[in-house]
Amino acid sequence: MADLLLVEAVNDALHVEMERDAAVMVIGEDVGRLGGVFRATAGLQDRFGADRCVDTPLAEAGILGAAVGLCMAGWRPVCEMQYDAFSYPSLDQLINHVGRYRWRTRGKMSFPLVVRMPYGGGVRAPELHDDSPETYYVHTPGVKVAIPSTPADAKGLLAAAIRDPDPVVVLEPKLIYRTARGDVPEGEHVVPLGEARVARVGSDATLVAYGAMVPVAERAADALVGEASCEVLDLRTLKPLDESALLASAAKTGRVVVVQEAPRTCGYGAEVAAVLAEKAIFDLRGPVVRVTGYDVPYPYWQIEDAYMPSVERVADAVRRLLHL
Amino acid sequence: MADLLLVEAVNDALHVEMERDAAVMVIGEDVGRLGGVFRATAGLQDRFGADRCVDTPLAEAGILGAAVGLCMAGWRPVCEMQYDAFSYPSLDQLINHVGRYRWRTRGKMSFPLVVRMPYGGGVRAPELHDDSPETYYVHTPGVKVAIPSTPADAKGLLAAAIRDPDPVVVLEPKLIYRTARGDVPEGEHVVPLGEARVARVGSDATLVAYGAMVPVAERAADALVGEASCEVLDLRTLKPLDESALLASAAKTGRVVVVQEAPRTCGYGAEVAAVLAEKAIFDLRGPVVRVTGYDVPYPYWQIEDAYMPSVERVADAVRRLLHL
Amino acid sequence: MSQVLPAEGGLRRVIGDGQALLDGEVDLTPEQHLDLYRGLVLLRTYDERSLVYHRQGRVGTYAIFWNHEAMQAGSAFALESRDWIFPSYRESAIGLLRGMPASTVLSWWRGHPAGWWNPEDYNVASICVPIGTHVPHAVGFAWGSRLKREDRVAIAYFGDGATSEGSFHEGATFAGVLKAPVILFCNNNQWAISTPVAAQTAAPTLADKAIGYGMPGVRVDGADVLAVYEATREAVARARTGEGPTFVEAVTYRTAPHATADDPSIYIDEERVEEEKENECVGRYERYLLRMGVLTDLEAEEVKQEALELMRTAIAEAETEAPADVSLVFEHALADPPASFADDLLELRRILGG
Amino acid sequence: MSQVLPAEGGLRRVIGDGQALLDGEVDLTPEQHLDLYRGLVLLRTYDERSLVYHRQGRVGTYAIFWNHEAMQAGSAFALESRDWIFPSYRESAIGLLRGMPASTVLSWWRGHPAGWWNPEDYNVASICVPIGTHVPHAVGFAWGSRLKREDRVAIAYFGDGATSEGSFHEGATFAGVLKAPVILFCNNNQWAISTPVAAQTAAPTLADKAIGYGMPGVRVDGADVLAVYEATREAVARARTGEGPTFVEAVTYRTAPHATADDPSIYIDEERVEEEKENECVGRYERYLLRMGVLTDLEAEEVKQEALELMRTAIAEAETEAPADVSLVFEHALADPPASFADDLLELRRILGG
Ligand SMILES: Cc1ncc(C[n+]2csc(CCOP(=O)(O)OP(=O)(O)O)c2C)c(N)n1
Ligand SMILES: Cc1ncc(C[n+]2csc(CCOP(=O)(O)OP(=O)(O)O)c2C)c(N)n1
Ligand SMILES: [Mg+2]
Ligand SMILES: [Mg+2]
Repeated sequence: MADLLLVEAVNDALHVEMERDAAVMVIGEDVGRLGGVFRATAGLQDRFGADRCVDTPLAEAGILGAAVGLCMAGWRPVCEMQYDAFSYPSLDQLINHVGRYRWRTRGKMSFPLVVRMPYGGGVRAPELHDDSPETYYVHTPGVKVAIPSTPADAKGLLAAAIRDPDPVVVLEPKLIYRTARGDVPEGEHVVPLGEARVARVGSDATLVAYGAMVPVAERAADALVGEASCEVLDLRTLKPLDESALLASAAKTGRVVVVQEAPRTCGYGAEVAAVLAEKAIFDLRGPVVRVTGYDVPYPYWQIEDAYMPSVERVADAVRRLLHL
Repeated sequence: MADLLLVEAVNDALHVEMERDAAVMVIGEDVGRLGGVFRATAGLQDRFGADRCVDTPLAEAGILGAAVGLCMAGWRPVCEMQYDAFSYPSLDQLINHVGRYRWRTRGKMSFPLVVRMPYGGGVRAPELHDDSPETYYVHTPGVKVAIPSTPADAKGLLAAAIRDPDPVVVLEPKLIYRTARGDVPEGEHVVPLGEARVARVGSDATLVAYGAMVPVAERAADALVGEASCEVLDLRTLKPLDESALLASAAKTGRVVVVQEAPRTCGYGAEVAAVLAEKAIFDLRGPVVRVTGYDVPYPYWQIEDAYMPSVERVADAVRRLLHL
Repeated sequence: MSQVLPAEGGLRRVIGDGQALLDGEVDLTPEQHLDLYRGLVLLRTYDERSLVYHRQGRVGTYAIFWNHEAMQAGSAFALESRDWIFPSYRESAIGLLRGMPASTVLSWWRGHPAGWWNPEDYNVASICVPIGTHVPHAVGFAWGSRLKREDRVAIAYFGDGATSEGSFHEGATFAGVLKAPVILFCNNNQWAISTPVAAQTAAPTLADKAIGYGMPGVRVDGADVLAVYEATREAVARARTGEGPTFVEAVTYRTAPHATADDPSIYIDEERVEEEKENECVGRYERYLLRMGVLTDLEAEEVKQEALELMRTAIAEAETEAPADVSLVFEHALADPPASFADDLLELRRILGG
Repeated sequence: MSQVLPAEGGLRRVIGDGQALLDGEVDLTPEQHLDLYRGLVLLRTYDERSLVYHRQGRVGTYAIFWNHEAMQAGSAFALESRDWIFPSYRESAIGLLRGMPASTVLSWWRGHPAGWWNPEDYNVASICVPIGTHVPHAVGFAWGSRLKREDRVAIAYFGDGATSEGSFHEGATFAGVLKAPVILFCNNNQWAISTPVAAQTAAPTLADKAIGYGMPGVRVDGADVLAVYEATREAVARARTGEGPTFVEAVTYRTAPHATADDPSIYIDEERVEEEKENECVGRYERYLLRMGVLTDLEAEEVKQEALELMRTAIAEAETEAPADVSLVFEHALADPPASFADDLLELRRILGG
């Protein structure tokens, strides 16, 4: 076990996986010489050479499009998008090619690429360094989506993504890159995609969260001690969703609050609520409450805390649910 | 009243609105000389000149990006994306600029642009002419989304979109471009954004649909006559959602089936289900059932009918709901 | 020894007109010429029959490539079979030159899953529908192959309109910087559906774009299969020796509708179309070969009959494909599909069965 | 009469070094020179103070533009006030040259809503953060203005790295075809964060990209404010007379970190940085003006003190802005916000209040 920050765990995963499999390469803006603007790829170019950790031109569609071709040539490219909102130029490649190419070859060719990026708000940054774009990724057929909330999962989910035969988007909560710290298994460590984690056991309400919202949910659960016993479910993988874990917790508590930073409408919380409305309706003792970002452009950073789901908002939602 | 096909109603709206307001212009690939690959813009260049109906280079981000600048110069551009899946290169402009620029000017400048495109499947076309991309648009703050299902609404919603001070995406169901025919008011005709339409009154179950799924829902309601009285709610505007119409119908029937062509996960049906799970949970007598496209690349057209929500699938969902 | 001649507008040319315009030559044996001719005729026959099949309702919407055959066959002839081809819809049948059954391509246009192939079987990538988006694929493939020290060149085909797309630009930028062994082959048929190339770009020529990517740009008469071959051969040689990418602009004029659904009479110059038809690429090469004594009328007729026969068999094969099963809706999207797919299929079968 | 001289690497130059390298001249009155100098000093002072404020925790992350001032002030000086400026984050303070209060820009970097302005007040568009995506905005604006027969030119500023983005390409393509009265002004500081321009593109120069868009490309010494002015003036003249867009490549070298969070020591050539600092643009112009007798040391000192005073007032103003109210989260996104926003705000206030 090593005691690592979340971003260090990402870096560790890349080292271990590149060591393990010579077909893994890292490409992106400033990932090489600089080691990434968050240092997530630091040391890789020195260790594995400039052919396996490549500084690309400033062109996100080019990065992801080239990655498709790299897969066809036998590589397993891990693409870094420098920030959430700068991944949008690559959505076209993602939707029209990355998610469809295996299908197009009738399953004969694999596209084992990974797109990873720091995402999310709360970091006091200029505009467009704060987005939570998971909906765009989750809605797209043919790609999987994972979001870690702990250093161990950041390593394990990224390793799983790299080993997966299909394209996986890994969103890394930049807000806790350097505040989430914890034990991380050394060497190879894989957290299978599609398995949620019960971060805290409880009986009165389930708080469903992922990424940087997991610590918020946990702190809300703390704040509610004495009032309500909250289960915190860290989804870890948004697609495929661990439906049985979700349904089991909902069946147990009968009350669900979903927390998401992204704008509300058609956010991932809607999918969670829809699954519950479809498959757990008779278990629910009250509404499924969404605590989310709002349907507005991510705000000026001096007031960003009012936009982000807070411990208070989550706790308030639980209290409302309990008193219905 | 004129008896028009849906695509003719689109064309009519463009004529009327360009006549009414000299600031309205149409830009896009092949919209001018040819009048669009579906003839939606036929006659506009002859009538209003090549400066107001412009054939652009083949570059969707360029089209939408230029439209942002055109707004700043005082124009109200209506951008055609030639097909659904070819709008993805413009998502970056949409998410990072179109939806945020008014906010960036602190409300001082308006971006009254429209993005319209034929969308959806069932038309026996080669790959990528079949997508239902509404989630990508609906999830994006700062833009509204409308989808007509009748010729009158195709005209009225497009007119409303053109007059709206904010950016509006209008998705036109190409499957029924030339099969939906009906009375369309002549001259100016506006259907306000944000108002759903009860396409059929019923009491046992509500079928929520939009676009080409409205006739499917209607036919399912027909098929169920004698078994169940189905209300069909045509949302018309997905954002803003007419929540009161949705909640009123759900309160009345207690059973809701949402129909959407798009892939299921994080589709618009999830949003509808989430709103119900949050605000109508005590009205619901059973699960909210989603009848949707699947989480796969849109299939080979010889089997596309198996992918598209069918009358049978919708009717089956209602029967299951009734017998719970 | 090859002799490539300058042509009007600075286009490279080899084939003359049998009169004032002299013939050049390229370094091909008579057998190679016949091979190339066979490819050309095969593509022509595929195209002409497809249009008929479309009218008969036997294939769906179809993107006609009549008079684009020289660009496709000439350039592909300069490749080794280990080199990869990245076609657009306009080159849908280019796999035929690699031994792909015509029934496969027909099935693609018929919307039947049998039309989707394994690219590794022919070293031909999937048909790319969204304009220009496969350019970075070809570049990534070429780059990746070079990194693996594999001697494989890639060629991406796209149209004049495609050069306006951001994905073309980003792909070309990558190609230049990475010195990827790739040929960016632009079929400049002077139209993107109804949009003439003059409304597409203000660049003097499309080949002028090449310098912006740090690669050479060459212009060639796209209806001259030998000039196309020769220009591509040079580009392939550069790629193989590590000199990086080349942009080839092959100029022709679209003489057919954009696709079966299109009516170009609204926008096209019909006179120019007629002129171009006169000078279409298959006849031009055929007359060249006849002049050179490499081909006889009889042989030409045989080649055409063979191609026709192949198409007759192909359409029969395509039409006797078993109807696709609905289970295919759920297959191949993911290596390891979620359990929900099986449930969805079960439900679907129940409903369809009932 | 202007006298523009060729410089090393074919860059246009006006200002000499007071020794072997002779001075040229441009057609500006002494008052105009002083105006331009004042702008240059204002930007320099804004930048240097901002870095101090950042270190003091008074502004957030900040993109330093030290030694980019000549590109910004020189080009903006060639515009009329009715012309529109489309800045990137690197030109965050360019509005100062249009009378925008420095407190506004400081507020932007402080993440306070007071930092967001109405573009129509200064004819300066919002700061564009996503690279290259404002190029089509400037083009659309210029095109739209021309369609309205309004004599307004637009200028878009972007970096060397931006030229790799699809949005730059698409915007430039539109500009060329539409003959939009726009100047595409490329600040080639030779770095995109840690990526050198040689890893960005294989084009011999960035200006070589211009021909691909059918527009002239000029290269100018970006640390020579007069050469920048002169090149932009020509471009503006072309734009006004309907000749269309121009690509201006202004070459300099980034001497500061990309932004406050960056540590360039890992990747940059420190010697080259020191060299460039010696020859930085404000001092270069100042020495020129002193040589020409247009400026005295005393006047220069006064100009600098004025700018310092302005910044002192500005930061005080920015810091005394009332804290933003949370209601602003819901404002300005839509002209006609949905009822749910009011509900959300009410709920939020209840929770924050409690
Ligand atoms: C991204 C994208 N936008 C639009 C389309 C629709 N479309 C299909 S073909 C075509 C014109 C292409 O012209 P060109 O690149 O010159 O190729 P050609 O068809 O002439 O071979 C267009 C606009 C598309 N397929 N993809
Ligand atoms: C679309 C997009 N991708 C990535 C980034 C992150 N980023 C910010 S500045 C920068 C480098 C820009 O370099 P250049 O265009 O040369 O401009 P300079 O900063 O040197 O002025 C990058 C990659 C971004 N802002 N937008
Ligand atoms: Mg073309
Ligand atoms: Mg730079």
